[in-house]
Amino acid sequence: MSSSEDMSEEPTAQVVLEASGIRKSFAGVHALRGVDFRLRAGEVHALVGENGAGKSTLIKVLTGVYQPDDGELHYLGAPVSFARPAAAQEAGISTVYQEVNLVPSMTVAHNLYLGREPRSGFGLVDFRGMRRDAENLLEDLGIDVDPRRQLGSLGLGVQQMVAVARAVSADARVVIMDEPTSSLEPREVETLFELIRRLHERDVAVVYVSHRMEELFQICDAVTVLRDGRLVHSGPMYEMTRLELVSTMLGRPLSEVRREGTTAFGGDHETGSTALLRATGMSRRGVLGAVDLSVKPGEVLGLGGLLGSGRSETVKALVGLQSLDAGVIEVDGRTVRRGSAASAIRAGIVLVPEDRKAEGIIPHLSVRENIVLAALPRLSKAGIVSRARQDKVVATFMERLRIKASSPEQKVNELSGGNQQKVMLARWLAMSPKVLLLDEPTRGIDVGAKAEVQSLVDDLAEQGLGIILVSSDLEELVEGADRIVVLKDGSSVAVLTDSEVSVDGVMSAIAEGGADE
Amino acid sequence: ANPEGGGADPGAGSGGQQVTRTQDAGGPGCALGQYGVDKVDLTKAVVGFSQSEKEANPFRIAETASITAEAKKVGARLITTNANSDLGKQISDIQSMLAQGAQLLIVAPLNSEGLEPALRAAREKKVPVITVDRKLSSAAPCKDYLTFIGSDFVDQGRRAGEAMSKVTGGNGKVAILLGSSGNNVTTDRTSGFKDYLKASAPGLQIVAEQTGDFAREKGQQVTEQLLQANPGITAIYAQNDEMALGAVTAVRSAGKKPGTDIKIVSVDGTRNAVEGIIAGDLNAVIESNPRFGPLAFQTAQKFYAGETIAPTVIIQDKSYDSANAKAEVANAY
Amino acid sequence: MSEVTAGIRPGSRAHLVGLARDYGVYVALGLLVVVNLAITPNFLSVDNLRTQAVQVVPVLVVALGMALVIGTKGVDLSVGSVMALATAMLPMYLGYGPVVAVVICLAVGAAAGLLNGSLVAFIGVQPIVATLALLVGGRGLALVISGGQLREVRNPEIRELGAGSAFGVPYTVLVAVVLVVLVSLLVSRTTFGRQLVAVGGNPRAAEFAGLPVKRVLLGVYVLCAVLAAIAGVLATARLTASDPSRLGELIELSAITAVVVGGTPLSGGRVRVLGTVAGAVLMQLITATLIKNDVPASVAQMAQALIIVAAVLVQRERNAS
Amino acid sequence: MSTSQQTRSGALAGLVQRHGALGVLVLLLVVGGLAFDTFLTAYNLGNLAVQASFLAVIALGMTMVIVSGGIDLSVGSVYALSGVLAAYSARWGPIAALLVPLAVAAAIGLVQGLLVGRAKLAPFIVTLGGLLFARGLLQFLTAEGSETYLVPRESAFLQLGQGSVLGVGVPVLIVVLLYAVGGIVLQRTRFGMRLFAIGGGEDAANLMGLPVTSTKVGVYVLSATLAGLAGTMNAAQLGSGVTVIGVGLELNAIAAVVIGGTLLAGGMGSVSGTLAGVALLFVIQDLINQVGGFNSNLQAVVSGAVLITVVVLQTLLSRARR
Ligand SMILES: Nc1ncnc2c1ncn2[C@@H]1O[C@H](COP(=O)(O)OP(=O)(O)OP(=O)(O)O)[C@@H](O)[C@H]1O
Ligand SMILES: Nc1ncnc2c1ncn2[C@@H]1O[C@H](COP(=O)(O)OP(=O)(O)OP(=O)(O)O)[C@@H](O)[C@H]1O
Ligand SMILES: [Mg+2]
Ligand SMILES: [Mg+2]
Repeated sequence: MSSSEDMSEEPTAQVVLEASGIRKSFAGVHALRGVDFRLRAGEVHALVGENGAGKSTLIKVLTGVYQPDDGELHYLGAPVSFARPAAAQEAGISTVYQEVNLVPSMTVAHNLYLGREPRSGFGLVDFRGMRRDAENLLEDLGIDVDPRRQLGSLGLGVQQMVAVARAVSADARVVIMDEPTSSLEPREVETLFELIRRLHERDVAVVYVSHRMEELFQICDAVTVLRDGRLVHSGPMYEMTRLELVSTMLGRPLSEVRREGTTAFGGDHETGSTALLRATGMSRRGVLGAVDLSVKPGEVLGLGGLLGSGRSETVKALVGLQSLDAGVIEVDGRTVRRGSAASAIRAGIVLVPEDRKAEGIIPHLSVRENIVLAALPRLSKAGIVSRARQDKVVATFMERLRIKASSPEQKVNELSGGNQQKVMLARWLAMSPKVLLLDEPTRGIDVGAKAEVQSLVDDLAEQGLGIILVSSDLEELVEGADRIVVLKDGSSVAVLTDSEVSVDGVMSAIAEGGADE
Repeated sequence: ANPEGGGADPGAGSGGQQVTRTQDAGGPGCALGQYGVDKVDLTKAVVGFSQSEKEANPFRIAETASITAEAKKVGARLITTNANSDLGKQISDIQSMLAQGAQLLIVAPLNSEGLEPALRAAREKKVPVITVDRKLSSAAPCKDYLTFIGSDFVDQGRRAGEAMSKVTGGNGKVAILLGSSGNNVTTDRTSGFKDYLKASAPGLQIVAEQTGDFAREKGQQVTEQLLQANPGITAIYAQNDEMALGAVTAVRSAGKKPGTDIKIVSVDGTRNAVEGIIAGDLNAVIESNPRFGPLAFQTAQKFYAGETIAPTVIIQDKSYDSANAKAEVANAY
Repeated sequence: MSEVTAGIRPGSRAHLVGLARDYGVYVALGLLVVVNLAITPNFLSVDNLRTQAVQVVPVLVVALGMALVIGTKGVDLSVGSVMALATAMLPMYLGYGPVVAVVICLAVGAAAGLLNGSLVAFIGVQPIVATLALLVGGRGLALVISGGQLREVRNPEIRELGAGSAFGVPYTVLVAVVLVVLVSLLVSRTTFGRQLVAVGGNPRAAEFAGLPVKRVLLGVYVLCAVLAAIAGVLATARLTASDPSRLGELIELSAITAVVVGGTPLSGGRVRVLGTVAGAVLMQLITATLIKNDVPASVAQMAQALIIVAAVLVQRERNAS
Repeated sequence: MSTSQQTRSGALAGLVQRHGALGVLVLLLVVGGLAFDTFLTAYNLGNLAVQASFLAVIALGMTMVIVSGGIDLSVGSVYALSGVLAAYSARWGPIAALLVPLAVAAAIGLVQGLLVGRAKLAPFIVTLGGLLFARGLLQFLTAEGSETYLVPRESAFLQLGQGSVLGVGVPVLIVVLLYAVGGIVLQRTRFGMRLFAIGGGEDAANLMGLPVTSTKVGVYVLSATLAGLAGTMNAAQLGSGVTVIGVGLELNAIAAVVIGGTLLAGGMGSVSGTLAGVALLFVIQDLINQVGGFNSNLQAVVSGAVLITVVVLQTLLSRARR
């Protein structure tokens, strides 16, 4: 539903959800400073803004997770105040929160129907019915996963699709999605859009948050832009160009944000001649078949593949966080002990993991402590940590990566997603690594920050680091990588070089590569 | 009883044998026919002994050792269990011994109530039960059990009161270090003591009653607190020797002389306490004799021989004070 | 020990709530002192203060170790048994001199900690059960070793450690103060301390950050057990007897309570050492108040329960809403 | 990478894990039966079952609490308190003897549940407070533990603990019934699903719109009520309200639950495992008795060692599953 036609102008359409003058602050941080938001039936409404602009906070206020400090909420014309998320859900607002918020220890089917399990006689949960429903639902949505699988055993992308499936399967009047596509492949994104179109046809209102600009223009009818907790623009989508949107978001003049291409990656890099990192025959039963790859100094190697193709498993294996049955990993010709994170780090291989919440941040520690965490032994003498050296490192990286925090002592879980991601990057750059593995490094970060991260990756490669980049954003992958290894079902099936490094190249490699099942 | 102490080899005192004070506290005796059990030859019998608390203090150690030694002497095969202060476990212990074919049970009850299920099981199997050291209060002798052999704890408390009155001259402020709450030994030793004071030593005023849990450290800590809050305390009645020994240390660290500035009377008669009397730290100790083996087996033998057994057999407990401590210390356990 | 939160107006409600949360235990402590000044005879005497200080030492030292374990999201139920087990060695080795004997006690403590730590770190047994096994077995072993008997300690150095003092401060209290300082430095200034907190905060992320998670866990349980052994030696010195059947009974609950009342959350990721000290002192003062005023055991227990819950209620984390 | 194959082997390992305690139990029964001819008799097992029934009832509630990610340390004290209340109330007839303790226990559970669910205090501390409070109250009601109330000899209430139907003790029948219902509640009702969800991720459960607070309150009420029921049954069996029981019982219950394969961190567990765990504890105890010759101190060492072995086995099994 790009800007237009089938979406005849409908200022007349009923306003389902309206927020006015919403304020919300956390200990010292003003996340929302008087925001108005109006959602009409049947529209797909983009909510955009930089990291930390207040999008998620607004969503949480709308759905009863937080109580606003000030402001009013109207739902279907009547003033409301949701005391708990359950209340909003009962009223017909269903939400996919940022970062997967499901129960990892339960099965996919359970997660889909928690709280509204189908029941047979005597009020007992009807498992057979539930599984059947789940199978139908998943198939209907084109999600290929066994509903009996434990959710936590699945990759983040699949989990995200399950969360979406849960939200849209509820019979809701409003569906809110906070960055549902941050871990999704083009194929899944397309599935999701198809879903949104169906919702639109049912006159359901959708709030859609994403940092991927092209998605917004593809699917949204209206847009609300937040900046620093304030409303800076609200209107139909077609009135804006991409550049205008970015400039409104960032609050910088058009001339400044004009850029070439869609990503901030430069051209190819000068690469060394001998491999910095070489991995051969990495395999683990049921997870990885046979993965071979190598990175030269100054090279950005892309890992391509579909959801669950084993990219995350591969990079985890490289840093010893995933044990292997076989395979050799060498850095500068020296073999790294398999399955040992310590020896991988010693050899200079580091990983910025995909699941920031579960694998990245230590939530209750400060930004400073999160940054220096891995480097602690280097910053101490005889086990005593030097505060001065810590502060120096922290100051350097907070500036270099433009980390936005009230102070280095702010708790990291109070930062917006994008800034948390930068903290992760800072943690590993402080280790001066040789090989940097980035699993979805721009997941959930805003255009500005994305560009910063991308150019940072470029810089690092220029400085001679070997980089492995995993990204489900195909464009990012293709523009960022000098070479791409394509994985399928846990095995490397193709290596794309030079001109083969293109969206089509990756697509066709995935389609052709390997023995089909 | 929950006394404990250290050093001495339990049961070593040659003169520590239990002596019967009274047989029968009224009521008829019990004979083989009345109780309705079969005659057993003790020298070939399987005898079960259910101990109530861990063998982690002199009283329990001496008690178990005495019964084990006597069983060996008589020639009976003894199976032992320990309830570890858990009433439920004591019931299953007893049932387990019945399952293993015990023909006579000697039981040191953990509590004066609550053994009914075990006693019922014994009755159904026609196995006589001799209870020792703690008396069952509502169970009926010659029906639920054969007889009770042990001390009279109320009387121990009364005698402690008597001793206290003697060493203080009948005047002063007394602090009581109670045993564990809910334990009927605690209750009895308290009521006997208080009754005596009310009746015969009105000059002794009880100013504090705090639990020391029958433990030395707790006795020490509680005494320290009490002495500071009530500098006027002149005497301490500890319901077992361990708490008394803890109190001695506490009195000393308060800058007073135990045994002189503050009189201390306790119950049990462990070696350490009697030595404390010799050293002048304690003033009197009322004995609670744990050596039940010989008397228990004698009673069983008499019972099987057709004699009538009295429902309660109260043993004669000694008492120690400065006059006899030196001479009697060898009898302490 | 409080984390200063930037940007809150002093005097505002949020500010006061924040203060109560951070300093709740000190507020409770202050209140209790005031109550005692009013109702307890001779409360404000040097002797009394010394008594309270001396009595709190074992629980405090154990609580220091417990705070570390709780910081890693664990718990150690075996501390009381470790105290008993370690000090059961004391009378046996005093013949080689007090230093050797004490070192052996601490070594036994460390061995117990290694057992706990290995079960938790390498096998992945849940801390509460791993340490429950030693709680059950450890005291039994101590009793087996000592023949079930309390043993008098007559060694003059050990007795002096328990009863003597320097500049009017008892040695045991001095030892505790030194340990408090050391543990607080350990937590705030050393790599180990910071890694410990990170492991408690998010073990998976700590592993991904390349921290030696297993070694940290192992170290924490060893430290906790060694501190328990030290507490055992101090308590034994003061009692002038090694009492394996009763020493440290139920101390795990007092220690956990002190830690939690002192503001360290059981969910891990944070350790408040001074709060723990205050928590232990608070518990000690509650006991002292109840004993000194001759409150019966039944009422004392109920009062204790209410005070504990109230103290924790004051300093609970504010809800998200 | 056939997922279905992975699932199948995962399910198998899961089966072994969940029934690990059962496996060890069967093993011990067989070995014990071969070694001692007085062990595997209906008489012995029947008695053991009755004695185990009280812990079993308590452990059922504990399982639910632990599945929800909490813990309940107060059960031992509530058990003892309820026993005393039951014995006291028996003078007013069997109904009173049953209802008074259950009501008091439920009230204690309600307060604990509100403190945990509403005020968001740590369950460990709240229920530790409950442990102290209930024990204090018990002592208060019994003149510092010196008074033991007796159930009138002819009271029908005694049947609850002493009766038997077709040779099976009433307590055992109650346990069978409760576990059947408990299994259904945990595995087949929305309440059970919520417990798993809260234990597996409380924030997520909240965001998914589950009634987290009321579920938590409910589970603590349930646990306390079951502890109360166990105490009541025990009073009926003993014929009196013994004041010294239940000390440390919470740890036995936790041990049984964990041995039964329930994850202390919450989110995973089963009542059948717990039942096997309870049985295992009692069988081990009886086998130690049958072997004989251990003094009480050595017994503790053996129990500790057995506990370590069982738990390590259990953990390794559950790890193999991942
Ligand atoms: N619980 C919290 N405590 C303190 N500060 C918070 C909390 N949650 C959010 N904030 C702050 O509020 C601001 C808005 O955060 P929010 O998560 O709403 O941003 P966002 O627009 O969703 O960003 P992103 O695109 O990165 O997800 C940020 O400055 C953040 O640091
Ligand atoms: N659709 C699916 N069905 C079943 N299992 C899946 C699916 N997708 C992923 N998995 C499982 O998820 C695990 C993680 O896969 P991995 O994260 O390595 O893949 P990925 O290519 O990085 O994909 P993602 O983008 O989801 O992270 C693997 O064990 C895989 O078996
Ligand atoms: Mg957000
Ligand atoms: Mg991935």
